[in-house]
Amino acid sequence: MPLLEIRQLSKHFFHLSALSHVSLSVEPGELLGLIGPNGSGKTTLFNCVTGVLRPSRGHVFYQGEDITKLTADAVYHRGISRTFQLIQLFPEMTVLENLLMAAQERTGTLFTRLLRRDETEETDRALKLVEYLGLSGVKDNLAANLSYGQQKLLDFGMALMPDPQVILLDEPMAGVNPTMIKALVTHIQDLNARGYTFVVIEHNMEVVMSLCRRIVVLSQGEKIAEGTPAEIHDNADVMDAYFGS
Amino acid sequence: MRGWRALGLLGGGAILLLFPLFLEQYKLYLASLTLVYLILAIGLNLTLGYAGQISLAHAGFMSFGSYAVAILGPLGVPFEGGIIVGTAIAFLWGLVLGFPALKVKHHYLAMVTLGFNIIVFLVLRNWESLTGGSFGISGIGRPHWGPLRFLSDRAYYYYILGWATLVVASAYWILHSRWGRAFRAIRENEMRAEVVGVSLRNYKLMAFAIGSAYAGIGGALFAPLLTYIDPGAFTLDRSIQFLMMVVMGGLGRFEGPFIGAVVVTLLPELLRASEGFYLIIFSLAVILMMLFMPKGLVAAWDWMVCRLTRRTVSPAHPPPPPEPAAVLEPE
Amino acid sequence: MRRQRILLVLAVALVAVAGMVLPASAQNVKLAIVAEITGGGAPVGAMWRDGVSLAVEDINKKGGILGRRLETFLMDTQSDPPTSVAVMRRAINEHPFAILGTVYSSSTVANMDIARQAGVPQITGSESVLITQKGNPNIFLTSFTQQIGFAKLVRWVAEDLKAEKIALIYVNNAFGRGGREMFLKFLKDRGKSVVADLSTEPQQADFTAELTRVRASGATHLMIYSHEEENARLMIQLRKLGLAVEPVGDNLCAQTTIDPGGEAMNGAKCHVPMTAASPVPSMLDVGRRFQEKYGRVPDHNGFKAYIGTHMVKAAVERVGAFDQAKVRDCLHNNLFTAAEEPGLLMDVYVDDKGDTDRGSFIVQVKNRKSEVIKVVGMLGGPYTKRACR
Amino acid sequence: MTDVLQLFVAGVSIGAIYAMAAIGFVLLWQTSNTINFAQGEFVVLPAFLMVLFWTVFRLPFAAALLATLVVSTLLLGLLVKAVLVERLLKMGVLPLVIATIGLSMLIRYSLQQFWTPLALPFPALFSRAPIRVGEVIFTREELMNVLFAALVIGALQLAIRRTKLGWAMQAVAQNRNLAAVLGINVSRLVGLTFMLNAALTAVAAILVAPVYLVKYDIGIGIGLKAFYAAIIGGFNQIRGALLGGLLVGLVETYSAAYISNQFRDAFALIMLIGVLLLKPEGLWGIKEEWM
Repeated sequence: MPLLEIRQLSKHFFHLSALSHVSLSVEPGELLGLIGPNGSGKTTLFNCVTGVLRPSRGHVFYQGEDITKLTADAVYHRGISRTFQLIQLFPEMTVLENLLMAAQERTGTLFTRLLRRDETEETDRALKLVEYLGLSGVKDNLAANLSYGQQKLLDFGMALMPDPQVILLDEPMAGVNPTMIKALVTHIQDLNARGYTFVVIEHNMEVVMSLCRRIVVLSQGEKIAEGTPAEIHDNADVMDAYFGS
Repeated sequence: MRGWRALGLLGGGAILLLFPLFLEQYKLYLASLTLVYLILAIGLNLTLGYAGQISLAHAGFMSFGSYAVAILGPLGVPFEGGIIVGTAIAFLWGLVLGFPALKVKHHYLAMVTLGFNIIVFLVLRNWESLTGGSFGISGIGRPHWGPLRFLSDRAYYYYILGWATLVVASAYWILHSRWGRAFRAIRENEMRAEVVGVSLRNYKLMAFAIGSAYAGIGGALFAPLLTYIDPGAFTLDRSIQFLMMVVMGGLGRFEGPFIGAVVVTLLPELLRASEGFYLIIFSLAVILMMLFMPKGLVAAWDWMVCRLTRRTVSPAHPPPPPEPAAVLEPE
Repeated sequence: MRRQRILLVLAVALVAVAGMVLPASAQNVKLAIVAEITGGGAPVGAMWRDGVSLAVEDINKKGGILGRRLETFLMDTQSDPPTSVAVMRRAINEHPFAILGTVYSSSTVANMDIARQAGVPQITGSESVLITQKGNPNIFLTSFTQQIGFAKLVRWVAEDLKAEKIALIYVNNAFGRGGREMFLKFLKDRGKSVVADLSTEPQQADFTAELTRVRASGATHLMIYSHEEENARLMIQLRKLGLAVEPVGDNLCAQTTIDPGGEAMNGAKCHVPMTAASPVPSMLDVGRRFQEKYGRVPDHNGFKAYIGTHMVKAAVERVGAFDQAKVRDCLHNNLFTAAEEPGLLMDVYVDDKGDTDRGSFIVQVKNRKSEVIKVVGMLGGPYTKRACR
Repeated sequence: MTDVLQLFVAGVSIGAIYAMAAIGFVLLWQTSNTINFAQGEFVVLPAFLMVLFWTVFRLPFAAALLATLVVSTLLLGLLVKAVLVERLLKMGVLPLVIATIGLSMLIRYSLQQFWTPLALPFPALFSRAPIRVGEVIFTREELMNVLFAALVIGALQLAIRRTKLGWAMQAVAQNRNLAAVLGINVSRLVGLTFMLNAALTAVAAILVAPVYLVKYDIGIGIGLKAFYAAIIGGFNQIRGALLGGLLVGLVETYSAAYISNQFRDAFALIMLIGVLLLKPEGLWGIKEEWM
């Protein structure tokens, strides 16, 4: 059984169709790439999966459960976390607080969250993550005061913090310098080896081709190709979609 | 810093406890009124400042507390019983009103709460058998514990001070829990908060209901301070007054309501010479403040603290996050 | 007469001596004006303030009270009851001899206990029954409560107009509601009731719903009791719909209703406690001077303030000393006449609750002006003067 | 039956006034996401200006109207936009809400303090001679109010649908950033709608004044009712203002006549809350989707 399965998903804004009848599945432990030109519906797909947007038609299944109509927080509780193309942080919280925030809802109930004050375990984990991502030096800075690259890393860290099963990365490398890209790629491969499942939207072809074993291509809201990096590389439709005919 | 804070707390506490002994009646009343407004402002700050939900029904919630003590007192219910009933009603109505808050966006929420306040006013006015209608209820009694009576203005000041301390402490306790962090997360980035598992429904309902409950407590203490209430005391105008108070103080800051409550009660005193121009000056001040100090007077407070302790605080206006495309890490 | 003159000379001499001994400020008697200067009550508060100021000026011109000049200070309640309590305490700190205000009854009910505790006599412009019902011996009305006002109004409607089918439209707040209770009560005392009993909102713009119900009730007379602009709007719409009812009221014939109401107001009849168009010469004179000085025709609140200030004067003079307890006592169950103190404008009787009884007027609006068509005597009486020394 | 029709006339004519004031809400919301809590005072100030030019300075009607239009467009349109909105727009909804509340108090209490706390008469523009149709009575004044509101709203709705300016407004309403990318000068457009709003409220003022009379505090009531109307009808469509205004007027009038006088103000509110919960885009609005 696939871990995450998307069936015939469509999304319209007014009369514009952002996604139409997209189907794909993600196997446990996979590292799937999602590519396509600008405006091809990749981010919309993420938004529909994570409950940020409600799809117009179609279904999303997670471990066999239909999660199409769940709100974003319920999707998170199932074990799916994500990052954002346009960085979404809590700007007036510190790096550490951002990370703690990303994990605090994972356990307990509403009322234990008010009553239980101890946070050593979570803080330990956050500190480890901070170190892992190389953010130790800025851990008490406000998120708003970080550099763009640091913000990207923090966003990534927030996705890891709750120890999810599936992580959806939306252009994690965009605007990041090459050294950091290398570090990120290593992080992702490392985590994937430890059993985390990834779906990565990425424009940097080089990175995608080396990182993923399977790639799905969207264009104008439709899935136009799916296969190994080599297959995608040789697919005429994909080249068409990217460079026009 | 910790030492400074403890010293400040001790000093503040000592002042609040001791200075009424030397105050004349008028200033004592102003101090009591400030404390009541403080409780109300803390409630609204929780709802609006921390959880980002605009409420124009605060005076309506306040009325539940006021009428509870005014109606139950003569029936022999102890004063604290009245406070609890009023607060519970405010809390429950806060929950009820919180539900539309989930479905509608900020400005619509302003309308829903505004409508609620007007309806509460109409019910208070028209339900004469319970509330005394437009004539209100007078001779509202003050609390007593056995032989200990809080009848005099000074004694009642201490009674209010007790409740205010309780409210401040409980608000501090809530805001320094995971709840407080979730409230801030919702305010700063609602969508992101939801994606990290924050149940908007639960937290928004709680922020609304707890904020309303504080209004209930404030209302319950307000009624015996005046000894007379009528529906006119709980109109939209008063809700707007609280809104101004919280915004002037500084939204989403713990110090905010303290500053707001003090300023709104003392400003008329400072501007007394202006006679008819008071409201004109006040409204001008509000506009100017939005233009030049949108974070509220707490920004000035931060500046003072910064000067006094010679310590850098986070700037009141964090620089905007850099534009994604333009910024690359230096190599 | 001769004795008075001697007394006067003596008093002046005394004051002159005192003036040399005492610092100048100690001579002056302070009066606190606590009123609605800002906020919704501003029109009312402004009238009240100016009425007191004019009275103080007149009194000082004639040598003050017992030779001491008056001075006033102003406290703004912002039309807000909690603030009125605060400023009342502030006023007491200045040790005034008496307090003049407040006019809003929700404020007066909240703040009158403070003046009582301080023992400073309070003259209020409020007319609500709530104020006299509390048994507060320190509060005095300058005009009669709705209780006395409506007793006189209903007597006129029933006896002079011989109205049988009366409809009532009132504004649904403490003011309108208080009037309604009294109106219904006194009608009931005469074995009558209204054929329609309709509430309206403050600031209501359209009254068609109420007026169609009045029409359906078959009423011949319509009692209108709301605030000035609402009265005016109501009258305009009443004329438009061509309702065949005779409009009667109280503040319906105030100049502040007639001005915005225009032609539609013609024909309205009212029972009013005081009016700038009164046949009493001193009242006309005060009205004229008020208008010269402040640029507007005084309404009943202006007159009330003027008279209230003179009530203090009359009582102090009857006591013969600035003794607050005695003055308070003197102002109960006592008759003060305009002959004795012209500033009272009309004879006034203050009862044991601080409520007043006084003559009043029936006026009719003709050509956008109210004209007195009848002078109504006091409700009770005859009353007698009581010495207070 | 006569009463039902008579009440209908009353509800529609007062509703037309609400509708006129509500258009501005819709306009400002569309281009600048501004909720103008001073909208009521935006109607009151021109009414006072009209009194000044017409009955105090004794200008001829047309000149007075023109002067009122010019002054209020400059004051409430340009000045407010340049001083308040320009700066506050970037800071989110709340500061602007508070600032407009402040502005409403400033206008209200300045008029009270510097002009008069009393109600001023305003001459009727159209004849108040009753016109009888059967038993139902109405006046030319009422007829003109309704016609005027319908005409203005219809014209605006058409203009927004058919003109380039209207197209720009719609684009800004739906996505401000995208609109900027498309080369629309958002700031100028916002300024333009503020001026348009000011001009419209000035016209509304002249219709409102003879009915409400001119007093510093009538704006509170007008502003609230217009707000209800805009939300009930649909905040994102001009035509919504007309529907909302008429509905509020009718509900108010009929409920006062047949259900309860004491709660007359509650019924429109209950309708408002119901609409917000069940159809938040308004009865005649279009569903908006963000992102």
